[in-house]
Amino acid sequence: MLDQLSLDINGLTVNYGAFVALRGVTLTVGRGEIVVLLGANGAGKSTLFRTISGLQKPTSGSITYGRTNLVGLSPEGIIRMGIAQCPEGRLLFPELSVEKNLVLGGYIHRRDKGGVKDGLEEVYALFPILRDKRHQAAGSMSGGQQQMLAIGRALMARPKVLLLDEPSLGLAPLVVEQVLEVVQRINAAGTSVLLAEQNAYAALSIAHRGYVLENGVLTLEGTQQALLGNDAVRSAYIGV
Amino acid sequence: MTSSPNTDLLQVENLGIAFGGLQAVSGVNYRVTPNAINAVIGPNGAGKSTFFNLLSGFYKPTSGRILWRGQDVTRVPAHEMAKLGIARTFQTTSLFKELPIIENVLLGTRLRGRSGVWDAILRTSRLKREENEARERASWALDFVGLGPNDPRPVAMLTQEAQKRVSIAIALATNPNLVLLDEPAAGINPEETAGLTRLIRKMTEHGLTVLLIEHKMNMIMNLANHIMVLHHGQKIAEGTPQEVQGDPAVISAYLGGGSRA
Amino acid sequence: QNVVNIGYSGPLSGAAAFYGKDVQSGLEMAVNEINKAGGITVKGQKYRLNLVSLDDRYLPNETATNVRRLLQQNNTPVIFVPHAGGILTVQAFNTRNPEFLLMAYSSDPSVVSANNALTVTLPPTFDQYLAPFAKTMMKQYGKRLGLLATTSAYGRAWADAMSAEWRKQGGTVVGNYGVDYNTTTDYNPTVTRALADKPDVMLIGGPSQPTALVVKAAREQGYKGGFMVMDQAKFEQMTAIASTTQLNGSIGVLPVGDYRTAGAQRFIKEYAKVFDNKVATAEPALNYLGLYMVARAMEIAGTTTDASAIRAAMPQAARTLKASQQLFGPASINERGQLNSQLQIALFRSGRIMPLNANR
Amino acid sequence: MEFFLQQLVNGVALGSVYALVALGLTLVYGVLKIPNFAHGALYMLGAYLTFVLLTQFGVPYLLALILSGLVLALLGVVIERLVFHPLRGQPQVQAMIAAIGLLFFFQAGAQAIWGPEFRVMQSPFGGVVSIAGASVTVQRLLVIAGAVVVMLALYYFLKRTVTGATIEAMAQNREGARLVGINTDRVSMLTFAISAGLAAVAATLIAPINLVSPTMGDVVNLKAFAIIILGGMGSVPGAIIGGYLLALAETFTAAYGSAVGLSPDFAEIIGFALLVIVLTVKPSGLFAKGA
Amino acid sequence: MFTKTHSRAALLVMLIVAAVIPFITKNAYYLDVLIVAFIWSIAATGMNVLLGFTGLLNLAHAAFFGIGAYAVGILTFKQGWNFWLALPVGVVITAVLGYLFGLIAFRTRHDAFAIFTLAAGIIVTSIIQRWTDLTGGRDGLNGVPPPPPLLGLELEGSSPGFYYLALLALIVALYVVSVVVRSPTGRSFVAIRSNEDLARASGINVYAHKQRALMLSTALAGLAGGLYASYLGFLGYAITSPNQTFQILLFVIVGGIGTLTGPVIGTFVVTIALQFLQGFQQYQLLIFGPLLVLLVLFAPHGLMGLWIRSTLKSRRPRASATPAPAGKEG
Ligand SMILES: Nc1ncnc2c1ncn2[C@@H]1O[C@H](COP(=O)(O)OP(=O)(O)OP(=O)(O)O)[C@@H](O)[C@H]1O
Ligand SMILES: Nc1ncnc2c1ncn2[C@@H]1O[C@H](COP(=O)(O)OP(=O)(O)OP(=O)(O)O)[C@@H](O)[C@H]1O
Ligand SMILES: [Mg+2]
Ligand SMILES: [Mg+2]
Repeated sequence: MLDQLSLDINGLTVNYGAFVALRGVTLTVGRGEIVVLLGANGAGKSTLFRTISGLQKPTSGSITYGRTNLVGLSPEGIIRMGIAQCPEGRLLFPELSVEKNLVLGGYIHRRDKGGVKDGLEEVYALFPILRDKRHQAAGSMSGGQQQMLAIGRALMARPKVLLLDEPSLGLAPLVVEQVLEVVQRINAAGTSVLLAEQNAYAALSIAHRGYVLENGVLTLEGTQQALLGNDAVRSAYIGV
Repeated sequence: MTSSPNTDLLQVENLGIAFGGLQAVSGVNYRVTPNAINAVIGPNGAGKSTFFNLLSGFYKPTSGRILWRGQDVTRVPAHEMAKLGIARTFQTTSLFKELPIIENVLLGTRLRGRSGVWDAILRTSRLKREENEARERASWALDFVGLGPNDPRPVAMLTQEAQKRVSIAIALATNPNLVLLDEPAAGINPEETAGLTRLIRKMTEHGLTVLLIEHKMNMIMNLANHIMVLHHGQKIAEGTPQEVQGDPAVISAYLGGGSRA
Repeated sequence: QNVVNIGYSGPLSGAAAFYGKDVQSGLEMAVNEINKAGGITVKGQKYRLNLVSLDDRYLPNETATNVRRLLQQNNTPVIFVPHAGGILTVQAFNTRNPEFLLMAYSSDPSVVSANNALTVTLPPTFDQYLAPFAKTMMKQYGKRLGLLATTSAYGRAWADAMSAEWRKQGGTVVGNYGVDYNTTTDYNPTVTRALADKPDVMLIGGPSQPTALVVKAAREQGYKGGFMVMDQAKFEQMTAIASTTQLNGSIGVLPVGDYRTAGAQRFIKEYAKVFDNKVATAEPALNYLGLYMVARAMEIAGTTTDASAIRAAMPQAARTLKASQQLFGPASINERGQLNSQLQIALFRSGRIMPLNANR
Repeated sequence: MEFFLQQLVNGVALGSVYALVALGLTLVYGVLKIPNFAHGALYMLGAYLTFVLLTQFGVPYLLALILSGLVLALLGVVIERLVFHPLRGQPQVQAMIAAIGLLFFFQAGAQAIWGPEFRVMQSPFGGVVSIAGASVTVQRLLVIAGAVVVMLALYYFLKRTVTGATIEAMAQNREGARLVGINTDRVSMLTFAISAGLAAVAATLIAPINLVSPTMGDVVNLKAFAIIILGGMGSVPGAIIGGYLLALAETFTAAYGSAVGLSPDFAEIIGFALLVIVLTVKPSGLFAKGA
Repeated sequence: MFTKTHSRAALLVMLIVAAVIPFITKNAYYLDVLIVAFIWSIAATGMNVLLGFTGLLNLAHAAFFGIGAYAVGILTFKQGWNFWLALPVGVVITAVLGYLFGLIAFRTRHDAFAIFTLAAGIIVTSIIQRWTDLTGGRDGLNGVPPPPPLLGLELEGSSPGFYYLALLALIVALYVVSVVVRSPTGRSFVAIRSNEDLARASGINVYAHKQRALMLSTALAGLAGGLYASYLGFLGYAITSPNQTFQILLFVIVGGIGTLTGPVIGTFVVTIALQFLQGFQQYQLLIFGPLLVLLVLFAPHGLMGLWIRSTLKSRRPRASATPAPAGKEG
């Protein structure tokens, strides 16, 4: 875990035109942590993720990874720093085979042929269904299968920080369980994780810490225990 | 609830479809319980959405029959199915993105209209009558789902939850008997899910029949009267939530042992 | 100083631009020469000529618009149009207010048969070539004729007329394989097909360069017979593509440079000088001639505006052109408004072009 | 037999050129979703460039072929940057109009520089060889061989290299491609470069058989569109097979059409007739992927 | 809402200006340019019904324009019919052929549809080229008679009479399109453009509505073609070619796709711009080409889009990138 650094977001503000999607968000993903980001629809979770990955330019604020400022870097540059994302909506390559999707997930390591191969084996071990369907076009798989592929593709980049934007969306309960287990395993192997979830209980149960985002503003921050015990969190995100 | 042939709404016999080599749905026999909340669950890729696409006329089955009120509707095209009284929503929220709410819902009323190009050119009374009826129906549907008609923004700018409600309103505007909802609660939070649950209950209170795909087990187990479980395109179980929940085949294929969901 | 505007509407862009530019060059050269020599003198007044050119992309509707523009904005008493569609469209209104003289450059017979009172047609109709072409070639190569002309209206008419003439002289037509010389990517398939009928003589023709490609393709496939080259194609341009050996045995129109008249020789030299060594063909030559006749007719009629009077003076203008302006020999204009420019036919033989006398 | 063979060679040579042009178009159209109506103009510019290299600089033919391909590739990059890149995300018709604007510009530009008249490009491979009784020009053999080499190379590049896969990946999901670290701007440029380069190579190969003029690309362009639809959009093998299919259909219509009452000039539209028939029977094209 | 009243006002001003022009000038060239622009405006409006409102790019549009032109030309010239009978019959013929065309064309979707129509258009052109007995083939038809005088008004050539006839036809076309796109039928067109699957699920017979849109579109093309034939007096196959379709497409896009007045404005702007550029002769496209590119780069929604956007900006700080489709009511 020596090459682990922390991801620090400071006073981040993001606008869509005149609309302020994020306002002064400050948040940290420490080395080796699993951090959960809770928030209702439209709270700005995906916006935050997109901004970290360089798909969206912030209006102000900073994002630093170790000593490097990520603001202004291209998405390519950011993924090279070791920050990979499994995005909302999956953004797969629907007409390419499952395996090609995964291989492209390892695009930044393309010179390391053996490494990419090992990565493939690891992903197939995590999601055996992907191995069965590896020659099928990604777009013709079911929603859940595609979600697994999207996670697998992000893992192929061998990230140091993994951003997971609602990975359980549309997944069967059994698979949600698997996915969260996988997240824990990845984390145990040394990857920090920032996880956005609607499924707050499940997410908090594997997380170290968490934040609550409402209308673009961070309103709450705490450890797993603190958040699980918080009444507001319980009523808004866990359900009774 | 007993179902005699004339109270039957929708029934399928030996329904199946194959994509190339893949049998996405196969040999499914199923009868929708009228005026109740019916659910279809199953692992990802089980064939649930495909099953809906068959029922709503989007896919043509490669085997079996679909009966609507006792009549064979297996080959009826999608828009005719809607006219018969089967409305649906899509797994990824599907809307007329650049149009405002009211226009979206008005389009749902279109199937009851008979007016055409000439009515428009000649401004016939039929056109005006239909237009009024359509607006009434649309505002009823919006009211039903709890939205106001006056938001001029394109629906693409609304929240996920509002978009889901709009898509249900479009379905309701077609004046259906049976509503197929494909994962209506995906991507919305527990609070909103509760609201949606209430909305679905209200639909059956109004005499509608609901057929629902969902992965949120809390919701399904609370809401559904009857559940069918699909796995690899085949029906592996069917019954009340209690029955299904305890079925070992369902547990091993879908629910798993944990309680995180 | 007084100025007379002369109008021109032709294709200056698009696929037919090379043709429109050729015509325009001829007109431009005449205008420049006349102006350099002090312009024209009408009723004692000196006038300078000014050519106003508009692009119609070969589209009749654009021609109509252009012509109205020339009339309204430029008061042109005379307008040159070099394609049948445009000419026919314009003939619908050139005799009405405001009248103007239409200088038509098209060998399409319907231009002449329209009997338009204010049209002068510059090129000869192609029928004068039929009999001598057929006679010469049948005698030298044999009786089997294959048709491989371009599919334009002009090309079809040519092919039909030649078939009739050929049969009349006792030959047989063994195949008709018209192709569009403007759009075809590769002539080989059609040439191969046409050769499979074993023709002795082939009728070919369209724009010069594609026509030369057809010659080349046929020779490369071992064809030994003769070619009758329609008048649209010019030997002087074809030689840039097909070798003289390949061209041997072709009959066609005598290149402008091969007329021994002083006018032709001077024209060729001047044209090459002005237009960067471009080869002058009958296109610029006849339009050059046409413009000189217009200028002369204005002087004779004593008006630069009255189209009817200018038209009436045209026959006399043709007769009284200076020798240096008579390119092909003494020109005349017949009662149907057609220029007889005395074009001659020629045979390619042993790498040389030999004039033949076309007139019966 | 000799006749048949002769026609077969004719058809295969023409098909090679069609396939190369269609390949470039299918990359940009199928992959970047840009209906590049200026593709035929790039083809035309490629021919002029070779013409200039041959006649004014005395560059040998094969070298001119490569140079012309490279310069056009560069031009492809320039138009991608200046025109199509900024239009990203706009409806397709916008790109189509921009492409038509480019077409006008290039055509008028070529006419302004080189004049409207036909130009002749002499190839050093002027000979004729006899194969089983059919006489075939060496240039035609060169067309076939050149096209096959280029196509094999391209196929290998697209299907077997990761860089090739990035082209397809970006086509299907630009943001997804950026998220895995693909520089999508570079891939767009690369796609245009390959496309324009292919057009130039095709034009250079065919020009000695035909003529060079500002409008020489028009017909080929329309046919290339027919080919890529016939072959299934964006499909590389589809474009190749479609190209040969169309050329053979044209050739054999010219050769045997008269037996069934089709005049040879029908060959020029047989492709479009074929397209209409194919799409009537199979609306997604001959080799469309999926259902 | 304001865009609607604005465009109504703009339309009214344009109409008044158009109506008085023949009183200001008798210049046959100006009238000619305007008449031709009126005629192409009708054709562009027809293309817009399909492209702008229904989302279907029919690249055989000029072929239908040509069919209308040849129908009226042949009926009046060869059959001796009266223009006033031949014109509506020509429109009906075009619409019926449009319907038959749709039977096959709508089996395809998206890009395949566009290219299918392109190919079909090329075939129509070549049929017209080859069916010499009927169409005059490559020679074309010369001598299509002008409409007979009406109420003592001369309708020949670039006369004020024909000017008003063309203007009236354009007004009728715009009226029809404006009421249809606002009607449930027109709304269904927009639904198809926006989301075909959802339209289907909502019970809209997508195929039937595409057919209606196509018939309306081709009928307008036929009307424009019929006027063109009797205006010009000469018919050649070139007017049916893909190049003409692209030109009409240009009109629609320059003006603004999916707006009522956009295609008309586009037609006028392009036509007049091209007349101005005539002075550059063969260099005109050297200027026009880049102008087009600049237009789509900086006014991607056409001139109307530019205008709507600027009015939106002045009303609301957050302008949306897409112009409101005219098919909707506020
Ligand atoms: N491209 C955009 N243009 C304008 N507004 C946008 C855009 N993308 C998102 N928004 C708005 O920004 C806000 C935050 O959106 P975001 O997608 O980040 O929320 P989220 O928390 O991820 O929600 P969800 O749970 O639905 O995924 C929402 O109100 C949304 O409507
Ligand atoms: N059009 C199609 N072509 C080929 N295969 C398809 C097609 N549609 C669905 N499939 C396949 O059919 C199977 C069932 O898919 P379906 O979308 O019905 O699953 P689902 O039960 O809805 O899953 P999820 O819960 O993940 O949405 C999957 O394996 C999928 O890959
Ligand atoms: Mg989100
Ligand atoms: Mg599904």
